Amino acid sequence: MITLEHYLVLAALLFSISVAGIFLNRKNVIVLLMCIELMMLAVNINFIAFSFFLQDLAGQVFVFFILTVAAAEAAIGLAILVLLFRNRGTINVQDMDAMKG
Amino acid sequence: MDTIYLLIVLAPLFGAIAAGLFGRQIGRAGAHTVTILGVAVSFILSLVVFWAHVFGDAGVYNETLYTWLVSDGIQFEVGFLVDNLTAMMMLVVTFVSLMVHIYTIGYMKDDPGYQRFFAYISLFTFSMLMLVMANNFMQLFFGWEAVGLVSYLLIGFWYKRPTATYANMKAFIVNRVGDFGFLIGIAALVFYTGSLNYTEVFAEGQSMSEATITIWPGWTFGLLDLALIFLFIGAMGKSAQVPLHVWLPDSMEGPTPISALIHAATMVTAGIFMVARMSPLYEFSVAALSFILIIGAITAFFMGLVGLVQNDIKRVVAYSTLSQLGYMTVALGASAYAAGLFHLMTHAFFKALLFLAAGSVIIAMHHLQDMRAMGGLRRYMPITYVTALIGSLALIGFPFFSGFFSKDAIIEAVGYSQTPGATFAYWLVLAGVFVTALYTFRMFFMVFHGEERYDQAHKYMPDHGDEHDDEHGDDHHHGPLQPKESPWVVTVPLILLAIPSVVAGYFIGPMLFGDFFANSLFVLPEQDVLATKGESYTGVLGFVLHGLMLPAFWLAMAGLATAWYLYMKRPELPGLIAERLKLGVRILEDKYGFDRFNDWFFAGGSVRLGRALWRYGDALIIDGLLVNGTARSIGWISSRVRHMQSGFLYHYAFVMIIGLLVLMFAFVI
Amino acid sequence: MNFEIPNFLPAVPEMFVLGMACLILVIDAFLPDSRRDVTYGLVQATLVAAAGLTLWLMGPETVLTFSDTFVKDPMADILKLAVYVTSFLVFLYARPYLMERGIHKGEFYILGLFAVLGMMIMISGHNLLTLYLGLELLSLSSYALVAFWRDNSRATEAAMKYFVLGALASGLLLYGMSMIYGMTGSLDIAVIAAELVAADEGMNVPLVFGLVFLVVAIAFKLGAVPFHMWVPDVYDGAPTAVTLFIATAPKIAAFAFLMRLLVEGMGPLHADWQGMLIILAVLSLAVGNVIAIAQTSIKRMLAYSTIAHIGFLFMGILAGTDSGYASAMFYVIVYAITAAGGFGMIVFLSRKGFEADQIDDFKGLAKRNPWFAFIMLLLLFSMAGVPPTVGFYAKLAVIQAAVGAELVWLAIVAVVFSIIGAFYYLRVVKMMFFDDPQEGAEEPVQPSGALAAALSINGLAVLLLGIFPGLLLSLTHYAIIG
Amino acid sequence: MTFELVLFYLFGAILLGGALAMISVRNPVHAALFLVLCFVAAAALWLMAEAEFLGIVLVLVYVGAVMVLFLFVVMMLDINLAKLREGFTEYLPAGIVVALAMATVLVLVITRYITMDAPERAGPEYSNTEALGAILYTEYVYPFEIAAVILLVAIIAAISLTQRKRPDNKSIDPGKQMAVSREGRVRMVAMPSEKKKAPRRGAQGSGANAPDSKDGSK
Repeated sequence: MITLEHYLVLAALLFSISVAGIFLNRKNVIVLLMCIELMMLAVNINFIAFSFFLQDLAGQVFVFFILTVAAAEAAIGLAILVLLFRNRGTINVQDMDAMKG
Repeated sequence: MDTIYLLIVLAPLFGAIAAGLFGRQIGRAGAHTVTILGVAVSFILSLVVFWAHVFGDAGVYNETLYTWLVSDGIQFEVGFLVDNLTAMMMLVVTFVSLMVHIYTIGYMKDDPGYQRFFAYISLFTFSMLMLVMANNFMQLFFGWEAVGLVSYLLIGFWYKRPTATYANMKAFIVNRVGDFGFLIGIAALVFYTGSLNYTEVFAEGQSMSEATITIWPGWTFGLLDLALIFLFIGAMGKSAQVPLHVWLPDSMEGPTPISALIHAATMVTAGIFMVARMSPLYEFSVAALSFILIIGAITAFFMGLVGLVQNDIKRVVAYSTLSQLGYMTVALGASAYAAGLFHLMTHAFFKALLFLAAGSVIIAMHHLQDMRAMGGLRRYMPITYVTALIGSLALIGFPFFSGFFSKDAIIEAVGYSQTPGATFAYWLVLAGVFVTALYTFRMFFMVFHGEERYDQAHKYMPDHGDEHDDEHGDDHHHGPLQPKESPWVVTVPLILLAIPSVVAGYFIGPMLFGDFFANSLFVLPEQDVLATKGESYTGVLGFVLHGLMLPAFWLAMAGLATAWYLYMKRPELPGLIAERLKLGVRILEDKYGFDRFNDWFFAGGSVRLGRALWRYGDALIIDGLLVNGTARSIGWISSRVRHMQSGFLYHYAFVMIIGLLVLMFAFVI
Repeated sequence: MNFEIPNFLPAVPEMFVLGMACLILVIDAFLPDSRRDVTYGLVQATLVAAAGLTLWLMGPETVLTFSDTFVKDPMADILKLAVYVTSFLVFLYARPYLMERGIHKGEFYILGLFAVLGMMIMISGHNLLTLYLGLELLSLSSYALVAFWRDNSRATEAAMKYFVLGALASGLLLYGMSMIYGMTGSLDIAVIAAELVAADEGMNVPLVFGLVFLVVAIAFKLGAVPFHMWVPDVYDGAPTAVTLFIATAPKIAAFAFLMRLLVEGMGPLHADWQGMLIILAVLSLAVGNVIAIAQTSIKRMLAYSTIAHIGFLFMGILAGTDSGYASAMFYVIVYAITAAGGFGMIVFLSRKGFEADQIDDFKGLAKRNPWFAFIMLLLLFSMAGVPPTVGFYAKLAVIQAAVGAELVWLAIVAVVFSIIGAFYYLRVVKMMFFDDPQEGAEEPVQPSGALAAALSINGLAVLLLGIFPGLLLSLTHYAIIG
Repeated sequence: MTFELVLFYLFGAILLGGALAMISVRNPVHAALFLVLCFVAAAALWLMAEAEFLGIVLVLVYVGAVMVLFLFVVMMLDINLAKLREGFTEYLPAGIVVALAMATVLVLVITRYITMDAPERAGPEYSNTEALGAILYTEYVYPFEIAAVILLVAIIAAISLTQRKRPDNKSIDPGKQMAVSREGRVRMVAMPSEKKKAPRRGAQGSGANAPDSKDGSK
């Protein structure tokens, strides 16, 4: 029998992995964007699990919109990435330190 | 009416802002046009208000327009209280101010700070109006301080002169002493009544007189006595009463129009006005009244004496102002508030006139102020001469001139007064009349009559004439001076001021013995000396005829005659007398040593104390450890901590996650 | 299936702004570069008309519509008006800056207008979903705006940082929302609040667990320590015109977001989020004020000052009383107006090739143009909280709120740090009035056009609101308490 | 252990494994592919939770469009792969500690405090898509419109940020070519008629001075 905990723990682990990915990755901005996608996925699993166990469709609707927003976010993120590459010739995260202090 | 009152106050403020902030854009002509227009609007409306209140049936206006903030139940408000007293003050202030504005066009025409000057005097008018129209202590204090601020700016107007900056520092510091007392006084009243509003505070007058306050075990004072004496200390600062008078003569360092506007006609009267406004409180405190009476009497007589030995034309007028302020104060102390205010009004006119006439003379003498280099100006400056004569006669209290009525009323009122110290005051003010006449005509004769002494002019040129060299060119100072009558912008105000200097006295009937001040002043029946006097009042003519029999008139005549004898008939005599009375003259020239004492004790003492505190307290502990210490350590921390902001995205994300974890550990687990 | 056509009336301003944004988008596509002012004019006209609509619809009652996902109440009205005003100022200030740098493009205004729409949605959100979508609409527009100067490498870097951290924050927000949803079974703010009241002890932990995520996301949006790291870099790197935008109106929207989520939704958990906000407030006050001292760039300095201001804002909210919320609302509106003026002044002084974003660039401003030095002085005084500027009242009000909540120690901490903070504001004042201009920058500043007039009005407004704080105070009071 | 649970563990393991692989592989193309794997596994899990529509959407829209976009960008940008992996292990311990701490807290709260009874499974006549559609356009019409606006903003932003005129672009604006007038091209210069030698040079160069056909960008 799959319980709510199963889903939530799975989502929590996924969430932790994506967080770790964000600050482990020091080189490639694209992977950062992917980590964010992963995080959204974790949240979505949460919502779907709750939705199922509450027998309430609102959670699924929320996921629907998260997917929409995540797609839009990816588009903008990639656009900025392209700009970054054009301006700098690199997408190395460690090179992004023109502003500090 | 709200709109009119607001307009009266705001029109000069608008002028001040326009001339002050946009002086360069609107130019000289623009600056004086806009400020004069502002003050003229104010004046005309004041006239309307005066008419409505005095002749019309406009009742007392007492409204709060705006609540600024409420703290601990005490309302801080802006509001106007307009009754006959206010209406009169508004009229006097705006009229004299308007005259001075016009006069300034001529007097300051070569000054580089032209626009600044107009901005200041308009700002001053605004402040003074705020002061007189206040219906609460906060606004009164605002006006009080604003007036002080402007006067400080104006005394130091020629800020390149060391004497001017010294004078303005002095005015500032002395006024601070007074203001400190003033603030304590207000605080005491608020402490008891919990309100800043006049009406509410006045309503407590009777009950407050029974309250006491223990400052030290065993030292118990009447709360009201204490509060009122402190308030009066504020008035002493503003209205230049001994011993806080020292700033006023020095303030003559400012341009002459200022001396006329501020240090003769309006600002110095703020103290007198304030005490009169507070009459519902002062009436219940005999101690405060007595204190006022004695201080006033001392000022009236002893400051007049100093005027005898001054050679600077403006300083003579300045000391006469001190002395006349003393008279007003004496009237207040004798519960003859109306007489004090009446003298305030007449004095405003003739003293402004005298100052402006002095200014006119100074213009003619190319900014030379020493009377020893003048003489015989009568021939060159007929208008100035006549108007100055009118002013002088009014000042000494010559019959039918305004000063006669007001001064006589005061002297008689003091005679009737039962306030402790009244007898002492009576003799002093009486003697003061002789002194007044003597120094006034000493000045008058030295300036306008006698031989022409312009060839000695260079001897008396002030040291600080330097910047004028630049402005006028050198040619004036070589060869004998050729005085000539001043331009119309100077003489017209003189003439306009001369008229009320004569006729203002005829209002004595309604103002002193009628019900003019019925709605603004409060006098206990048993202390109402003017009512006693009023019983025998039959009219202006009767008053004059009665006055001719009194000693005051004869003393004035004697003073005039002495002046004529000493300075016209036997000009060598004064020198001889001075030889004989060396010590007396020394004392007078030293102005009783107030300045010296202040310099040594307060200034020097505080400098010494300050230096010690600075060296050990400030430099070592506060600066070294506290201020610079903390500043340095914060700066150090800052320069360290900012490296936390490394610029690296993963560090930022890391910090966020750590923050999240910390919150989670703190609140969830 | 019973579905009623919703009441569209309360959402008329939103629909109008959306319609106009689409219309302007189309019009702009057909305009030549030289006619970009048409776009500008249309956008400003839209803001004015939207303000008119909001005023027309204004009323004291709370109206819910769109199946309770949308709310219109006095707070929404007032905050929307504040957003229109600040956005209007921002576009006004931004135009000359963009023109001088050859980036006067329609996208700036259109994205800006969409961001305004996002803020309006946030302000009127009454459902976790609408709040989230409004936030994302605002955020996505902001990311694009920051990157919008395409050839500027600093701006691109700032955009990337902003984007990644912002996405992380919205991930956290969503995780929190999913927890709240799971525990209460609803996305509706009012239902959540009701469920929280009814919830038994056992549910408390997972609720607070979700709450932490929400607080973190809100703190990120507002820029509270330790979720502030993006603020200085983004403010610094973005073109000043964009900094101007993201530093002002979005804070008002974020305040509304906070009010809807924490106060209206999670109100019953006040005791828990109060503790979190206290930590964030103290950290923000400390870090913001202290690091600002070491800055040499005025944009960074203002960024840290923003962080410190957020600390003050939190103080009003965490008090948990209506007057506390009103004071926080007062604070945020005052902050937006003052910050608009402050960044506007940087725009005003900058020229093509010269950004005027160093503190040294303000040296001797009084000699170059005394009037604008005075205006800047007013703005800085307001930020520092010097009476009689309005900033003083704002600080006073939130400190009073904290004292009212018996957090005297917090009030003292706030005062101490605001004194430390006054130092760096006054340093700029000192430089403006007592230092000589930098070499090569001695020429007087010539005021020009609408920008100069608007800046003057903005600066004087800070003073006038300080002398007459009653109007704004009563408005915020009306918005919160009714 | 039921068959359902086995499936859950299987897909869960694929999901987590894919995620771990994604954050640790060297090549961003591989990372993207691992992410696709994660999505597919997650879609399977969603199907098990009666979210059929979303599961399908995740694969169709997300994997089909968004991930393709990722791959497209990765391949478009010419990135030096060798340099991108340096220093991964250096920060690994810190990363693992934080991730573990995070995971511990999350799992602790979830396992200790959150339980819900499993609901009845819906019968075969239940259509998840229909149910979603019924509320999406009624109850959630307002968020739906906002989502549309968000997509519009994304389009505007993506276009305005990435579309550019290349400085080395040599394309010609036909409109300008068509609008050329004789006056813009030829300048008649009045020259005094010279004596024999001077050849007619006056008209040379005048064509180059006229507004030319070079592109006006930047």
